[in-house]
Amino acid sequence: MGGDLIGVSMLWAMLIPAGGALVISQLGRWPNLRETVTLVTAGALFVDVMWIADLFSRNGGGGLTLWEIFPGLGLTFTVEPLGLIFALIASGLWIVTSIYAIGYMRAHREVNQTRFYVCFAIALSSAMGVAFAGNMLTLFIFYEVLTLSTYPLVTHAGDDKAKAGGRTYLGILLFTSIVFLLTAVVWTWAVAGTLDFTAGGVLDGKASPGVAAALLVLYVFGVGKAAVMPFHRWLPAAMVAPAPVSALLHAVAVVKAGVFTVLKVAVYIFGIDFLAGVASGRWLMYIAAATVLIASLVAMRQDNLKRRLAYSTISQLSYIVLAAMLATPLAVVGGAMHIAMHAFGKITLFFCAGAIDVALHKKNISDMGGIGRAMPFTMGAFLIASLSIIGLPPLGGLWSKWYIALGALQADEVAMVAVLMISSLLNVAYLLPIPVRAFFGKPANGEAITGLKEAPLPSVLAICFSALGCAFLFFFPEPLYRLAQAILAN
Amino acid sequence: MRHHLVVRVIAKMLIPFIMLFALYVQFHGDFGPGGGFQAGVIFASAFILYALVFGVDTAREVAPDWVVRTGIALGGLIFGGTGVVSLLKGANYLDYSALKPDPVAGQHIGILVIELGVGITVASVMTAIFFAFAGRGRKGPG
Amino acid sequence: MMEAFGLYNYWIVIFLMMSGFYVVIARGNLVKKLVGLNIFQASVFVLYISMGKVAGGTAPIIAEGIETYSNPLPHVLILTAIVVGVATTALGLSLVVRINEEYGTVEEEELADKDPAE
Amino acid sequence: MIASVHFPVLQIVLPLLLAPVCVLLRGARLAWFTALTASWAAFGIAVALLLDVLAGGPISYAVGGWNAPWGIELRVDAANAFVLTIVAGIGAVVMIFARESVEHEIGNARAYLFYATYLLCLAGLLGVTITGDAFNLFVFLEISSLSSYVLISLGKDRRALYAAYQYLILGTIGATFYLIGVGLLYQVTGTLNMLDLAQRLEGQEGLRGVRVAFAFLTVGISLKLALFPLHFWLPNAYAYAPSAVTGFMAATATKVSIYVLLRVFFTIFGVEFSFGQMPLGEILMFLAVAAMFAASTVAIFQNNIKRMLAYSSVAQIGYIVLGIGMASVTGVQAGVLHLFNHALIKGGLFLAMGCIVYRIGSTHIDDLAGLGKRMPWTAAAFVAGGLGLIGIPLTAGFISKWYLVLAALEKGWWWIAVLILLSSLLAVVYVWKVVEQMYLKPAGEGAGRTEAPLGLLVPTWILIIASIWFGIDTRLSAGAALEAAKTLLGAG
Repeated sequence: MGGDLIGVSMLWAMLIPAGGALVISQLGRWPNLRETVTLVTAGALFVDVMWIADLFSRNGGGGLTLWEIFPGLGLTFTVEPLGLIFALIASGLWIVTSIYAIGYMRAHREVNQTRFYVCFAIALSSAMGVAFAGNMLTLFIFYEVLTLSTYPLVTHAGDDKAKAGGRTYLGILLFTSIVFLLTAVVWTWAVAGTLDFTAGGVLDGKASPGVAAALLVLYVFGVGKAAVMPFHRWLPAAMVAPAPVSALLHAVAVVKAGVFTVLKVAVYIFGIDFLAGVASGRWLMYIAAATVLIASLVAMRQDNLKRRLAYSTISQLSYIVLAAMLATPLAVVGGAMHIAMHAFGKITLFFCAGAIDVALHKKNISDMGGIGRAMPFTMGAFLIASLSIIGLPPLGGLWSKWYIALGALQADEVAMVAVLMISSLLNVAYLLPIPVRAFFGKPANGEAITGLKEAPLPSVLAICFSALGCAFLFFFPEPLYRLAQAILAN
Repeated sequence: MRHHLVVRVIAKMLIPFIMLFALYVQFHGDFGPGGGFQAGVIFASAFILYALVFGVDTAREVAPDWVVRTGIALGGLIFGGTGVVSLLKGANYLDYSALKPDPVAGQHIGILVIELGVGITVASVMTAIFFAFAGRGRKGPG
Repeated sequence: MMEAFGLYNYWIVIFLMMSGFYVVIARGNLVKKLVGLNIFQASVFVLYISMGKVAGGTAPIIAEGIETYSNPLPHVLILTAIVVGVATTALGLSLVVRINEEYGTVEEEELADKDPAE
Repeated sequence: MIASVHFPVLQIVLPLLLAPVCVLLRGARLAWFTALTASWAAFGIAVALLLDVLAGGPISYAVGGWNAPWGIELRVDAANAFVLTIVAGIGAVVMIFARESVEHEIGNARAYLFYATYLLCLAGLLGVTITGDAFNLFVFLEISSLSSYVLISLGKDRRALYAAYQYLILGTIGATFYLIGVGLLYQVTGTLNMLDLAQRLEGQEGLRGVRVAFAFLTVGISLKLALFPLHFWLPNAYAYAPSAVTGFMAATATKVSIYVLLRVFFTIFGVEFSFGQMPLGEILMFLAVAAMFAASTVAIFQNNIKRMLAYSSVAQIGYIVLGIGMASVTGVQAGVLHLFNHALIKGGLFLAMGCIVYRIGSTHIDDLAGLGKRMPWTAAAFVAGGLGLIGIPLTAGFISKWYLVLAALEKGWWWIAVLILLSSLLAVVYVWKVVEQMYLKPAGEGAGRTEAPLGLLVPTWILIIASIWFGIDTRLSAGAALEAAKTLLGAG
């Protein structure tokens, strides 16, 4: 009985935002009502996902097949811990982002706000689809829908810059997913005869070593959303989008959908035991490590705050890819936890970037001297989130890095531990100067900063909330850890 | 050419015979060489001769557009309709044997009617083609 | 060698076919193209008709004392094909007339110049 | 009452006989109504036939009571029942679209001729599909071709005339090639019935005549189906024909020719000869891949969107032929499936273009600026169709791509799979060029919201929704395509 109930609730997780989108699209003339509906939808979604989590913890997994698209291969949804983590993070942070967006979008006087909220809801709906996908085909379908539904958000401004950004965004994401990922999916289907996510993987004993190696490469590069170099360019390009989009989608939903897919493939398609023996895994791990370092280095040279954060995201995402390629239990736990930890940290940072833009119209770091006095809450939150990303206590980021490092030791990859450490140092180098400059630096061009000049109240509230989340996760990582461990216990 | 007396008289004399010959070819088609295609063309040629000698405008008065168009459509309908009749009689499409109790008589009737349809269509189409080309040039710039 | 000449009808067919085809391809005048097309089609008609001929056979009308008949089927087929050919020619010519009315020329190269490129 | 055993012949006769009725009626509305009745009745018959065939196997009908192989046989099996349904279905939907579109683009005075010709064309296409006689096929092919030349020449732009002329020349050459091929086969076997031909050709593969016939048939039909590089007639014909005609032709004419190709390769000559003794697989594969890339690339540089879509058709024909060229059950299934899916997608797209022509009066890309605001439904239809063309999941295009890739991988040709997917990215480029124009470029001054009338929108969306529907529920389409492939390959 639990299975059925859980199946229906999963369906609701997709239907609620989709229905919300439908309602929102009709409310363009009443902004207040529209935003209320958005919030209610977000809240309802979160409650639904919590409900699923509760059912899952009591009754175990469940599944639902809507219908078969190909004989024996349907649109299937199942609950498992990894997807649950992703769904909880995305739906929970949607509420925060919606609050933030209300302040931001109005203060910024954005056009086409209705379209914005509609696409946002659709994107969330497809993110839920990715989270609960029961087989690779379902995941692929929602992965693509997610790409397309975020395109209007990226090109929201409608100017040439947005158009160019949108092209890069769509070009890279569609290129990788269609050419690599789809090939991999069909190939897996041809080889294994199933695409269901199965504990222990489906390829073991069916794919020859060469095929498995090729498949792994196709999967890792095919998931362009994981932004493994050299397919990372879309992420900085997507920064032309409004801040809420960058915050929720390009720090949480979209990119996490990418690394989530990589983890999912590693655990449920290959199975980590089989994956450990795949020849190309090691090389991909090196590429991920290189991405971690190179992206950090590039981030240091960015003056535009959002771009710097984008490169930071690229670097952090590759932590998770690296964890997946390590193919040890602890690394997988660390990778799964990092999805959550990084989400809270990075969304805060993007919120702050947006808030600075709205309040002070500053986009470049070099102009941000002394702004801490005008925006103490924002910059305080920025500091907290930075520390979390770096991985310092007492903030959540510590745990995930800790487990990934342990996983690396488990796999006897000492070099990877070194990579993690160097990367943390680089994080310090590119993140901390910003709050330092804000609090202690001199204002640029001699302009005087007097008095408090924060972003609108809803935005500040959201910022504070997500920053506190980072701290909260340090003290109470237990539920998250248990979910992450359950991934392999399946 | 209407000013050439000889041509006019000869044409007037010839046209009925051409038409008669067309009818012969038409209806003799199931005994010997002949049939609707040939008959239709011969019939149309009589008409075209008329138009050549007495002018396209006069010819159009004899056979206005609507007559030609109806002819084209009607011929096709006669042909297809025969098939439908055999369908209605419970046999396969165009199975003339069903048209009469005696299959041979049925075949006979069938082929005659069908060829009549063909003849009408071909004659009309040929006339229409002739009109389409002959009527040009004088109207608009060439 | 003699065998090759014995099949002279095919040589004629091939000759007609190639000349027609060549005219269609090589000529820029729309009317000449249609003429070529007609020659090309006619060659196929000849191919069919000559294939229906049975050595020593007569017209396929049942009569006393005649045993061998030519095969009438190809003729029937070609009758249909001729009708199709007539229709094609008529349609092609009427298109040419219309083109001439619109453009004032029936030469391919001149047509291309008269419309602005897209 | 006329029993359902006569459905095969009624399938053709109904539109064929109602065409002259249209001429007699003359009135634009009456003629439209007649044509509408005819095309929907034909669609109903086609569906009934499809269901019959899927349930009970092939149906044979002897015209005039003369049994095969002497008389003309109409033969419906899984392969052509499926194609019949597509052709009749598209014909019926486009007919709804035609009323206002034709009134606008051709005028009511000549509308009745349009409907009559349209019905003839439909009858011809259905005839080509249903007949079991190789020569009869030629006759129907010419009926449909001649009427389509006329239909194309009705376009408003004077270039339509020359496009029709070009198509006439190349189409006639193609048909004549086919005729030569059939003649040679008749010479070898003395029969014209396809099944009979197949039987009598067994063991005759070595004969030079058979091989020459095979070559003539292949080239002739390839011209008709616009297989790259024999596609030169297609872009202009599609670009300048009236909207309803383009929508109809793009979705049916080339598809029927592809069906003929299938018949010739698989039924008449058999897989063994076509792909075993003749290097057909390699040739088709090469041409198909070339079409996919070359035509898509050319499409990117087109400013006339109808032309762009026309080039895209050439590319998509490449996909279909690629599937056929694999000569495996999955490959042929993918080809037939894409034939179906692409008919829906491209039909929908061209009808959307028809809506745009109706309101904007142009298909030039610069005139589409801000269309997302001016004609939101039409623009949305175009986007949905475009996504199908790219092959985004949840559209029909994805399903065909899936099967194509699967077929390639089954054969172990992973590089073909990659090429298929790579080329579909080219579609992203040309579709997105339009999308950006419609949504990210503000409309010119004074451009209000001018959505197309419902009479145009509804049929457009019927096709678009169908293309999405068959991307989600593939039981009917993929199932019928599988049956068709099995029938053609004789694998049960």
